[in-house]
Parts: sequence; C-alpha cells; structure tokens
Amino acid sequence: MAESYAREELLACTVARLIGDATQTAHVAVGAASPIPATAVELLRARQGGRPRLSLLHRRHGNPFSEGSRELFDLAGQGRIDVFFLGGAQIDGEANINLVEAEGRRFPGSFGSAFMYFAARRTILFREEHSARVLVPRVDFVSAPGWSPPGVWRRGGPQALLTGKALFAWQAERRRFRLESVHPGVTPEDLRANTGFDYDAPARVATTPEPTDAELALLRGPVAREIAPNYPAFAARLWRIAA
Amino acid sequence: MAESYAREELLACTVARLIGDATQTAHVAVGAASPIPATAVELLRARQGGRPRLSLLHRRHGNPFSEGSRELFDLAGQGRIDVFFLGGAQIDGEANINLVEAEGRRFPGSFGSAFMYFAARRTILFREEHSARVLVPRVDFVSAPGWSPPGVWRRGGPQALLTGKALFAWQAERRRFRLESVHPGVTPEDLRANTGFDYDAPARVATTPEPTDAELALLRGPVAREIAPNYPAFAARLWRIAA
Amino acid sequence: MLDQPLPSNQTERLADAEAIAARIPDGAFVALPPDYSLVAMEVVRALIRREAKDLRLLGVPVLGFCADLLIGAGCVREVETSAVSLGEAGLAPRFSAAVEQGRLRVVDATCPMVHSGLQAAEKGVPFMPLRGVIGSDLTRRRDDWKTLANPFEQNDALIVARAIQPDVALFHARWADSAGNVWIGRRRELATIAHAARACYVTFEALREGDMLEDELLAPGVLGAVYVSAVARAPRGAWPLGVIGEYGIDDAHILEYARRAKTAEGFARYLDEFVTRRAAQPA
Amino acid sequence: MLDQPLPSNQTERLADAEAIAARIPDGAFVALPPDYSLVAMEVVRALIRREAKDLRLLGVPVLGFCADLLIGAGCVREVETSAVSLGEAGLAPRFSAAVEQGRLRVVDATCPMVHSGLQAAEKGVPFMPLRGVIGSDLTRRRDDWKTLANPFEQNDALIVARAIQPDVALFHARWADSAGNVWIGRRRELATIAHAARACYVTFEALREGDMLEDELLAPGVLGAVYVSAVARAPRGAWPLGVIGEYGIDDAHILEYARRAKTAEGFARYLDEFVTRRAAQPA
Repeated sequence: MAESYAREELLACTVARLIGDATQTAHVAVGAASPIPATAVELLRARQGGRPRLSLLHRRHGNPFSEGSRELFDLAGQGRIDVFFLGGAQIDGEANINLVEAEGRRFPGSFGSAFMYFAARRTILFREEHSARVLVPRVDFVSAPGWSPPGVWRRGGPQALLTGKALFAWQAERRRFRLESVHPGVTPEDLRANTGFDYDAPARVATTPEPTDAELALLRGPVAREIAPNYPAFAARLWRIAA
Repeated sequence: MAESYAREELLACTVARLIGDATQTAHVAVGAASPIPATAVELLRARQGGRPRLSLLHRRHGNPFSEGSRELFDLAGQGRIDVFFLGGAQIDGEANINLVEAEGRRFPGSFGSAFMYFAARRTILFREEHSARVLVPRVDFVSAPGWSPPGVWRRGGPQALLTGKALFAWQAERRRFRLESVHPGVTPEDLRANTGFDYDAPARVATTPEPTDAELALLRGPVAREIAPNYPAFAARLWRIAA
Repeated sequence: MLDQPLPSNQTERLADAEAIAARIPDGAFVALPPDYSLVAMEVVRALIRREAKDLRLLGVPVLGFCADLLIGAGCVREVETSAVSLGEAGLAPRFSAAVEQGRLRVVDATCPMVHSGLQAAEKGVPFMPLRGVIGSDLTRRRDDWKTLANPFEQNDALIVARAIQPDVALFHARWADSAGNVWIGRRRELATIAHAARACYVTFEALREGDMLEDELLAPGVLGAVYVSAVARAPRGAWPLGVIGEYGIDDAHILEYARRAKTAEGFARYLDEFVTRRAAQPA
Repeated sequence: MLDQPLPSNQTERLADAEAIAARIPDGAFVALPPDYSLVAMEVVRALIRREAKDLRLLGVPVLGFCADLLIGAGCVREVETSAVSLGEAGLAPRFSAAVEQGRLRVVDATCPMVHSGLQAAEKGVPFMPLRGVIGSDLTRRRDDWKTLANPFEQNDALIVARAIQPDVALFHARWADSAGNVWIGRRRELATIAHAARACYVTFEALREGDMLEDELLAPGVLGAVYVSAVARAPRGAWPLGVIGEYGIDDAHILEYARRAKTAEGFARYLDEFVTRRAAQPA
C-alpha cells in the first residue's frame, strides 16, 4: 500500500484512469469550479509529455480560447472535445442531471450541460457528496438527459459516475449504472443505504485502487505547480503550495 | 457653369446627391474596385464633418472591420448599412443584375450581391459603360433580383441607376426605371438608342447638374488626399496626386 | 422584431458611469457578460443608486456578482440565463432568495443556445439551429425554442433558438480611443452582444489617442465604433471583478460579499457601504 | 457527414511549403482566403510543382490570383466560390478561359452563404439560415441550399446553407509560436475555415518563442493550436500577395501576371519563370 494520501488525490487518480491514455483521449475540457478533474488531467500530462490537451474554461491567465465564451461549445460541436465533466444538484439512476431546482431550492442553472452532454464524446459525472439527497431515483428537473431515444442526434454520453464514496460505470444498453468499486473504507451496504437510485452490482465489490507512490510524487510535484495558479485555495489546502 | 471637370467628378457629385445628407444616411459601404462611390462619400464627409461613416471593404490599411470578411454581411443583416453599390455585366429594366455569365463569357461571380441587394437599406446601381450590351431587356442570369414578391423578406432595393451617360430613378411600384437626367453632351435620343431596356421618361429631360466650384475645390483638395492611399492609380490619373 | 434595423453609431463620449446608467431605461432588456469577462460594475452600482426598476437581464451566457447585486437591490424583474453563480464563492445568495420567495422570474437557458440566439440577431436571421438540448426540461418552458426538421436529412430534428435582440449591451473595456472604438481583447462574447443589441454602452479604463483599427496588433481585439452608442471613463470600473492586464478579481471581496449577502440585512449593509454611499463621493 | 468528429491537434512542425503541399492529396476540397487576406502562395506554387490534380477549391468567400494559377496549371476540377477576380487587375484570365472552354466546373455562391455554411460546420449543426438570396438564379444550381419555413412566423421562408466542411484549410500567417498557435490578426475568416475543416495547414513568416495565448495583446488575433494540423516556415510566403505589417501586395507583379496570363502560352512562360524553376533553387 502507498503512503497516506488525501481523498482528493484518490479521486484525481481515479479520474485519470477514466480519461485513459493519450491514444484514447486527445482533448479534455474542464468547466466550472472543481479542481479535481483538472488535477487528473495534469497528472496524465505529467506522465505523457503534455498530453492530453487541457482546456480550462475559467483559467485566469493564458486562457486557451480566443473566440470568447462561445468557443468551448463550438469545439464540442465540432467533435474536438473527448472528455467533459458534469455534476448535479441531483443525479438519477438514468444519468439525468439537475442543476436547476430541487425541493424548493434554487441552484445556479444548467450552464452548458444540455449541449455538452450530447456533444462531448464522453462525459464523466463527478460529485463529491454521495447521499440519497443528491443521488435520487428521478431528478426533479432534467437539465440534461442521460440518454436519448433513437433519432435524436447524440455524439456522446455518460462514461461513469464518480463520487466521494464510489465509482459507477454507465451501461448504455441497460440505461443503468453498475457499481465498479467502493473507495477504501466504504462498504457496499453503506453505499446502498446512501444511494437513492437502484444500480447493478457484482457479487464481490472491488475497492477503488489507491494512488501509487509514483502518482503521489507526480501529484505533489509538477501537478501541484500547474494547479496552484488556477486553483490557489485548493492547492494551498492540499499541498501547502502557493500560486 | 463651373470650370472644366472630369466625368468621374460629375459622377461622384451625382452619387453624393443620391446618398443624401447625414440626416438620411449614417453609413455607406463600398465594395470591390470602383473608386467613384468612395469619392462621393468622401465628398459628403468633407462637407459634413466626417459623416456619413464609410466602410471601404478592401481598404489596405486601417480596414474598418475586425471580424474578417464576414462582418460586412453581418452589418447589413443587422440593418446597419444604409447605402451600398452594385454593378453588373448586365443590368435589366427590372433592376436585376448579372455578375456571372453573358453571351458565352464568364464574369467573376455574384460576390455578396444576392444578399446585400436585400439587406442594405438602399442600393445604388452604378456602371460607367452605358450600352445596349450592358443594359439589356432581361439579364441572362439573375445574380440578384431587382425586386421581390410579397412574402419574401426584403429590407431594401434599388434606389437609382447611374451610368456614364445618365441617371435613372427606380420606381418600385411600377418596377421600371424612370430617366431622371442625361449627363451634359448626351441627348435623350442617343440614350434611348444605347439602352437595351425600356424605361419611362419625362417629355423634357433634364441635364445632370455639373459639379459646382465648391464641390470641385473639395474633390481636388481633402477628398483627393483621402482617396489616394486606397485608389492610387485613380487619384494619380484624375488629380495627379500620389498616395 | 428583427425588421427594425439597428443603428450605425457615431459614438458619444459621456461624463461617467452615472451618465450611462441614466441612458438605460427602467424595463430595459440588458445583456451582461459573465464575471470572468468584462463587467461594467460601476454602471451596475449607478443603476442601483438611480433605483432602476424592472430590468430584464440576459446572461451571456451566465451571470454572477453583478446580477446578484441588481437582484438584491430590487432592480430586476426577470433574468434569462444559463446560470447565476458566484463561482468559487458559491451560490448567488440574493438570486436564490428572490427565486425561492417567488420574487424573480427566471428564463432558464443553456450556454450555447444563448450564443446561438445572439448570433442569429448578429446575422439578422430569425433563428439559429443547435444540436443537443432535446430531452432537457429547459425546452418545456421556452416558447422561443422550437424543434425543426433538418431539411437535408430524413428523421433528424434539431432545436432552434429564436434571435435574441437585447435593448442594451453593457460592459467594461480596457481601452477606448478617439474614434469611438473599444478594445475587448479575446472577450468576443462582448462583440456578439454589441452586434445584436439596439444600443451598446461601454465604460473603459483608459483613453488611447488615434484609431485602434489602424493598428494591426490591436485591431483583432477591437469592437468598432459603429456598434458603440456611448462610452464613459470609469477607472477600476470593473472592481471587484477584474480586467486582464490591469487588475485581477478581488476574490476576498467576493467572498466577503457572499458571506454578508446570505441575509437581507447583511446585503443592505453591503449596499450602504459599497454602493449607495459612494454616490456622495467625488468621482 | 458532420457526425464524423474533427480532431484536436498537436501541431506538427514541417520543413517547408513543399512538405505541406505533400500533405494535401489530389482531389482534396481546399478552402482558401481571398487575395486581400493571407494566402499561402508558396504552398500553391508547391502544389503546382508536385502536379496536384482534381482539387476542389472553396473561396472564402472569393478567390483570386492563387486560384487562377492553380486553374491554369491544371490542378483544379471545381471551384465553389462567390467570385474569382484579380481585383483592380481585372478578370482572372485562366479561370475565365477554363470556364468558357468547359474545362472547369463552377459552383457559384454568394459571400454570406459561404460564411454561413462554414459557420454551420464550426458549430456542428447541419445548416444555417440566411436572409435574401431567394429569387437569385444561384439557387437553381445548388441542391445544398434549400428554403425553409421560419418556425416563429407565418408565411416567411428563408434560405438555408448546408454545412460546408472542407478537407483542408490552407493559409499563411504572420507568426507561429512554440505551442503551435498561429497569429492571423483580424482575418477571422481564417479562424472560421480552420474551425470547420478536417485539417489545417499554415505557413508563417516568423516563429515566436513561447505561447501567444498567454499574451493578452496578441491572443485576440491567435488561432489556437488545437485547430492547426501542421505549420511550416515560408518567409515572404504570401508573395506576390501581402501580409499586413510585413509587406504589401505586389501590384505590379499581379498586373504583369494578368497581362501574360491572357494567353495559354504567356501563362506557361509565367509558370516556368515564377513557379517551376524556383523548385530547383535552394529555399
């Protein structure tokens, strides 16, 4: 087993495995606030000589775009985004996401999800909170649907759902999640109790692999230095590194 | 009568009258090669404290656009172009223009005419050659139609047709040209013989007003200096001024 | 709607942000950039000082701090946007409260539909098609979005956004010049809203002599004067948001705002301290 | 067609214009800018030297000197364009001759329909609507243009352009940088064709170290590396056309070309002098 690690490091390593190597993935776009997907991409880039390409939407300096806030969506429309990330105030068992409203509460809104979920080749659903409040049988509002009927154009859809407790793979043909692994310290029973939707699970549930020493060395060295300028609070908290 | 003047100066003064003053016209766009419409606009600008705005498509330095060659058409679509100019290998009595092919000869092509003729608020048709070869009963190919039936969106259309011999006004309700004036030295009979299409004419045909001394002074001073950098051959020939 | 042509402007130079706020009438449909773009915060504060009412805000494509401020101050009747958020500082508290209490109508959008609707107005066409979106509940609440058959393919439907024509495009720029041009750099959503809107008001950090369109290095980042109704100087006019190359976002201030604005009382004290009282100060 | 996604590039650095010409296969659908934009003339000459065949040229939105050269040299099967002209130097003589003798197919367009078709591909939508055009004879020869009812208005038809996806976008830039970005300044039609095309090849005047997207003054004129398949240095690579800020159009040369190319023999001698023989010279 590796030395002690933070939960964020486990999640970043898991996201990196989902993205896959440079033969599978040329370009990853990361929107909104979460630094963990960006950390995962930087981990891959540190290993693979700067690949895949990472487009950070809200990068404050050296933003990769020169066509304004429209460019990400045009890129996705062209098919030039391989992997994108979405979360949700609610996520349901059919991979629908809700970013608008739930139980009388108003959330920020759908952002570009209703387009990106169709146009990016793969979407990784990511939400750290794993509770029956977030993972519901049916979302109150569909910001973006998890699947589309035949005849509706759709280039891509969900690849997986990663939370603070577990990793689920999406089964497109069954339109259901399948539990891939629980993170260290989580039991399958604990997971079932905290998940509002039904899902498939193997008889013996694997544990999410922990970060290796090599991964941790990269995360705490070159990756931390890349992440700090854009996510200063995160980098300071996790690695005690200044921007 | 004014001192002696060049035919180009007469035509520029006539175009300036067609454009009208700054209360009627905020923005004139001039495409392609002819320097005479640009000269007309610069004459108005010299008189009216820099108004109307002039967008010269092929201005080599200080081009007014920053969105590339698309911007003129977007501007016209928005309704921000008051006056535009079109010519034709053939022009017919219904104000249709042909920029593509005639009598086995191939011409450059329609450019943006099939859009600009609809979207600019007014179009001045301008062709120096006045002959039955150019001014035909019916164009061989309609690059852009002179009028549109009800139910087809059309913001603007032809205002007038100016040639090296005469000025015609467009009568939208009759879909015919009406002879406004012949240029000095041209007789109504000469004109009829050299025009392939039929048109209305008053019993007594006016003569196109000659440039005034004030107009000539402006043309040969500030206007020449503005025109020379973008149309060096024209300015050198007409006013012996270098760019 | 789109048959009413847009004007070609001769840009006016106004005295200050207050003068621009005076040009934006109650009830106007105002397009605003996101917090990471160039927000005319000093005009937003001036709108609150002049007690603007019934504004409709369009987020291009999302809204943040400036919208939360206007909503909290009671200036806004409706927002049309893909999101309202303070980013890393969390939910927009006055927006959430106003919606949850039924005091604000939200026309929920998704980012590329906003861009497409504005691009339609930019081109003078009545609509523009987009992929995706079908199956989202967003479509149920939008009668300005329709599905349309692809005329080039059997059994292929797309969604179309009706052209969006704001009354006002409002933003801040790093520079304006003597010719009425403004420099927006790579924030091209600002050009799109200026092209689409009936009027465009811009505050700027500093004036440059001459005509930036004559400078080939600056020209790519210029929005031409033909689109700009009026400009006014407002140094640090985007604060507490940023202007790249001049000053960054004041993250500590936004966090402080997020904390205070959690309650109506805290928000009122914030307004008093940072918006209302500044009116009495010399510019 | 559009369901085949476009690549995200890691830009290759090639040796010279010949190496770029070698990447453009016979039969390719190649998008080219107008003469007043940034034309990769050295690649055009290299295509003639390698005896490229059956090219289809797309004028964005018009073509000029470079197309006349390729047509005269027998490299072109078809042109899709709003015009082919030498501007002030008059008609494009080899284009006119080839059309009049039935050796060249012309797909006649009108400028904004070309832009709209490319913008559709840029957005990944199958078509884009435009006003006007209805009633032009252009529509009779285009099965990729259709009329469509406006879904928001009764009795209102528009024309729509099918998305145009070139195989290759080819142009010249003032600068490329170490990150694979190129600087196109205000020539944004080049960005549009790069966004829409399967592959994008760019020659450049000079290399800049670093990443131009990190420089806020240069960034607005940058086309990002993600769209650029490969670049190669070609100093004065646009000659006899120009690069604003570096060198102007060589008007005298274009006039000389127009004079010589009036006859097939004169054109052959021009090719021999200015295109073919240069291949034997060191770069």
